[in-house]
Amino acid sequence: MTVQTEIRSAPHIKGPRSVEQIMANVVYSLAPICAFFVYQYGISALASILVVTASCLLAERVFVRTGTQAGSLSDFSATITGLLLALTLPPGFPLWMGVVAGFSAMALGKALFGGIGFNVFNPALVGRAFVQAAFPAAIATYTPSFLPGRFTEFIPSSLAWPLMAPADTAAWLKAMQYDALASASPLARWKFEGFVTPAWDLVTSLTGHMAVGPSPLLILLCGAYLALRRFMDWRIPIAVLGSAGLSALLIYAVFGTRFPDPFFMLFSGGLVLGAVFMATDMATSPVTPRGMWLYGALIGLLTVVIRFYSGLPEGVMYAILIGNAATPLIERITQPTPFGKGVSIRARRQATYTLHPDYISREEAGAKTPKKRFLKNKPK
Amino acid sequence: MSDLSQTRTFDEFMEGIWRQNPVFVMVLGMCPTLAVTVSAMNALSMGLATAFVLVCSCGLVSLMRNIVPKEVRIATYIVIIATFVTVVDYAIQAVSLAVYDALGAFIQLIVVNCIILGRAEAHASKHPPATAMVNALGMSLGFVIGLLALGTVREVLGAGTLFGVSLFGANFQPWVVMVLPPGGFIVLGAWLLLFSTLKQRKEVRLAEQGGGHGA
Amino acid sequence: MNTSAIPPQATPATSLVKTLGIVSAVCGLIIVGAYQGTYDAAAANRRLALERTVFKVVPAAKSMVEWQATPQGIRPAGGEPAPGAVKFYAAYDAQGALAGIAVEGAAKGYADTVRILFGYSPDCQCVTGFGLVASKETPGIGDKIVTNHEFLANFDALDVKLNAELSALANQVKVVKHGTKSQAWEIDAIAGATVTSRAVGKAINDSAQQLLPKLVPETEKLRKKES
Amino acid sequence: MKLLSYFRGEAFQRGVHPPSCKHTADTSIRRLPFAPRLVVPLSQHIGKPSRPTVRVGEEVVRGQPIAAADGWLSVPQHAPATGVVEAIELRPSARGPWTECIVIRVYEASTQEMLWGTPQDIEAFPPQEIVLAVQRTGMVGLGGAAFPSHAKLTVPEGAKVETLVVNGCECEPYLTCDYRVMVEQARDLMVGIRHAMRATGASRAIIGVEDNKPAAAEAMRRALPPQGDIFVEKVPTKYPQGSEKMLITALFGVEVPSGKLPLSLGMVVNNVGTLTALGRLLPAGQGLVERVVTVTGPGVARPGDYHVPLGTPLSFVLDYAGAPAQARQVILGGPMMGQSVASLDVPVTKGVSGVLVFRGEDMASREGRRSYPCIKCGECVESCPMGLNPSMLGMLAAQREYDVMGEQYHLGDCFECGCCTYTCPSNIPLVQQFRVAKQILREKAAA
Repeated sequence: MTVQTEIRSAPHIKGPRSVEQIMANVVYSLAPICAFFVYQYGISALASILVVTASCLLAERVFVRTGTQAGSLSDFSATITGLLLALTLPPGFPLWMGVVAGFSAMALGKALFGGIGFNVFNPALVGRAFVQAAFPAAIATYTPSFLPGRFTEFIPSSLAWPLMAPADTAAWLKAMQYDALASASPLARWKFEGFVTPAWDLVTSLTGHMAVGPSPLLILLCGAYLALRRFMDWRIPIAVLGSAGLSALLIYAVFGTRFPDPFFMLFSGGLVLGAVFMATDMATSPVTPRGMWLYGALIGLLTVVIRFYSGLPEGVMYAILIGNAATPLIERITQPTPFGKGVSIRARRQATYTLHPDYISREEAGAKTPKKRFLKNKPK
Repeated sequence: MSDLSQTRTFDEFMEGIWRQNPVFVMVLGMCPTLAVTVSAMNALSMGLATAFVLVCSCGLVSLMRNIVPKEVRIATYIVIIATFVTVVDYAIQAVSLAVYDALGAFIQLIVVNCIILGRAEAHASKHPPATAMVNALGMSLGFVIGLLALGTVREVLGAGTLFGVSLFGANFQPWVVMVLPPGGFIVLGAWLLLFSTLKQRKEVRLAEQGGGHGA
Repeated sequence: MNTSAIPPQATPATSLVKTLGIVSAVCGLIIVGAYQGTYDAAAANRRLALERTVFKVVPAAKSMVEWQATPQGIRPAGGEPAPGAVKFYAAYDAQGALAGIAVEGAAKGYADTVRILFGYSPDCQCVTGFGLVASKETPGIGDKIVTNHEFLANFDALDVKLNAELSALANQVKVVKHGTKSQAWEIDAIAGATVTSRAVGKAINDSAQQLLPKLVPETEKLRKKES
Repeated sequence: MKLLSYFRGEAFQRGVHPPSCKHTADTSIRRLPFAPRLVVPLSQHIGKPSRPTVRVGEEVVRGQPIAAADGWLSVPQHAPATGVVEAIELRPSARGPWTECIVIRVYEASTQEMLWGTPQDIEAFPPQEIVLAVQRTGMVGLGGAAFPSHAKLTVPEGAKVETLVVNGCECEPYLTCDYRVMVEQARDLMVGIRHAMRATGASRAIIGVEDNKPAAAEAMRRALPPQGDIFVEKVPTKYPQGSEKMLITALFGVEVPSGKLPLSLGMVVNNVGTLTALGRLLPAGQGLVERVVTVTGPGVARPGDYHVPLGTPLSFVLDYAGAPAQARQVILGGPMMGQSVASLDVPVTKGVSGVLVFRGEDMASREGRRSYPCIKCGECVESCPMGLNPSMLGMLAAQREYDVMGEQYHLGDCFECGCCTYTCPSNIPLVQQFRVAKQILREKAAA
């Protein structure tokens, strides 16, 4: 029997997971969020999502083509970056600025580091940080959701000519009988006006004005889907929200009414979106379980600190970027304890059989164990 | 003979502009490069100020190269450079206060610009005045080009103007980040990327043509 | 640095001193020459720049005189500035009559201290305009304070009247939320640039509070331009 | 699921759940005929190769010793069939290098009866004698490690063994040889356990079976002797439950300290296959001449568990089981840790628990996948049973920072179970990188 066989290295079977599958699932879970975003803000939001995503994909293609970075379009990672970036921008953000945001996200956030897996910072947030620095006025201009003509009429600022300043949204809103405050996000309204948006509005975002993206409830649902299918680590969002909630509660309890209640802290602005979709970005978060808790806690705390004590209304973006920067360090100090190296020599609860106490104490006393004379046994 | 010396002079001149460009190749003098290139005008003034100091001090250093003992040469260079920096400082104040305010402390900081001390020590102290000054001129031209490259981009995107002339009309949306320090880093990074890409391409081409000459 | 590595034929110390001395002397000469050569032009420049700002906040002005207010009263600037003195400039029109007074002020803004110069009119006891001396506020947001017409309209006649005893402002200058100005001494902030707007208000308030009680009783001193 | 087991603390943490694919679980063990030529390598175990005691041309009968143990960590070899020694020469081995083998031309009339060995009253033997008797059988760990069994049953000076752990966890997908042995030969297993307990001085024996093998547990419970010192215990189904350290954690809730043996906790672990074979061979005084091998995989027409005479060439086994010509990959052992062989001339040895055949199309799904840079999803960290950080190790391996891997990231604890590579969505060959790194570190240490 002459058979051509191949030599391969074990293991000879592969698990079902692939990068494409993970990324595609993230895209699926973002789809309802984007849909709701469009439902809230109309064609401006739709155009924004399409343009930003397209520019991310185009940039990715350019960088992959020129050999600047690894990866390919088919891995969906650029699509995710584009969708997330679009969700963090105001719906009436001028489209040409969206293109700038998309390109800078891919160039500064991804290609610079070598592409998928190598990036240190979340590309979507890098893109947002760039346009936040470049166009601070445009990025702080929000429009109310559920405007009457939102499916037929663009928000005028969307359609600004490239390089040109966008039309005055405030004037446009005034013409529609909205007061100037309508274009401020709940966080900005709290920061500058001291107005705390009611809780139910925040959670559902079915009325009023949402600063970043759609209803936190929807985001949490989509995040739960990802976490249950284990396409995302559940520890990070819980750590972020938990630590933000706790630190806000602490400040609220100590300093009282000068600060909003923790509930407002959690559900206003982009904290939920950031915790569920941005902080969990795999390449930029720690891989070690303990590291994830630490990383999440750091982001939550930083968010609250930035929101309360800085001139900025929103702090999630910078908190996550700082968390990203701290990731290698966190990973270093939270390496998992290898099997048999911890203090776990004491029996765990509910073991079926107990060990003769002599053997445990002998081991703990550092008694000399027989010298290793042969190789470790392998499992079958 | 004269041909040879002419090409040599030309080489000395071009060295600073291309092969050893202080900004794009040697990445020297980054402090003023990043800080003052908010506009093309500032970049040009800074570049010219540095050029003046560089050329004058290199000339003087070269003149004195045989009489200055080795032990005190650095002290001498610093004194000479500081002198010309002070002169430039006064001159700018006299010419335009606006430019002086925009450049701020960076005029005085030309003293510690390593391009100048580096050139004085590595080149001017070993060559006759003419050569030294030609080389210094090339270097400072390279520096001016570098600063202008940054300043132009940052001014065009950051203010929509070039040397104060509006390019896009009144409705231009300025890119605030460009006039902030991060913008300086981003633009500098982009230029460095462009330069090294060009250089690499050239080397590859040379290697293909010359067959092993590319070292 | 490495003292043990002195070469065998060390240059004699006198030679070193001589060289350094010569170099220093030459350099000193160059510097003195440059200083002399540029002094007048630089001083003229500086004066021009200041005048430009002063004339901007006091539009009718054609010439100005620098003054300072000390606890003892006001006197023309010159000589040692007294500690705690507030500088201000009396601006005169073409006929030599007092056109207005420009006062310096400063307050912490969003990025750094915002330094301004504001015009004060003794006739209406109000602020008539302001100009930036130095500001590092975020371009595009903070610099709206000099471009936003709504905001600048606040300073057409901002009330800074003193109280009856002439010891303090009758009403503190206050920056209020955008769109809620109701009093002549209130400043309507720019939406989105509240911090910088507040800095301007605070700078005016602080300077006025400090200077006006001393200035107002002696306004007559300033009426006529001294030669 | 994961969360629950994490809190219950019943099993070791982490691990993976590959599809079990145990298609041959319900067919009983069959016998394979003799191949025309059997190739018996002198080194089928860890330790020194055996010393041949026969000459070329000599006739041997089934069960006759043909090579003697050369030293303590070595075992004798027995003739698997009646025939003539045709050659003693170098032949290819599964691990690559050519090794010395005794080639036996089998008489066509050779029977499957054992023709050598005299029954011995093993019950009367003192522990040391039992150990020697075990060595005479040529027994090695049949789970795959091929470590001489008598050495494992020897308790060193000063140590004491309390528990004999019997490893009935066959966690590798596809393999069913241990399962069939537990179902069909539970009685022999009990005899083997009894002798092993006496040899080590253990006062109790615990058989760990995965909870997806209820039939095996039931069969063994029925065969339990009345003394009540042997227990059958179910443990969660998970890969690599069959690793002795993982099994101990599952049973006792303790971790074997890193770098130490279960002996340090008063335990000795043995495989069910080994003890069953011992239970049959020891009283009869015979030698090990065949073993149960699972021949399976998508590329096999008649998969099943076979009693395969040692030394049977793979080509003969596959012909018999009906492997088609398009077989592309032949693996000795399970799919997670087994070894693919280059040549079908290599013989079945004592350590081969399974022969797995994949066709081209079975591999296409695996080969067609793109390889990405590490996206740091953390799957490998979640799955590593040894609590290592394969993601970091992989990155260090790519940078050739082997010393850092060994010193700071505990590379030495990796036992190449393959969980990280199995789960990696980026298709990075982590285990392979670790193998290379370990080899380099070994060479450095030796130099």
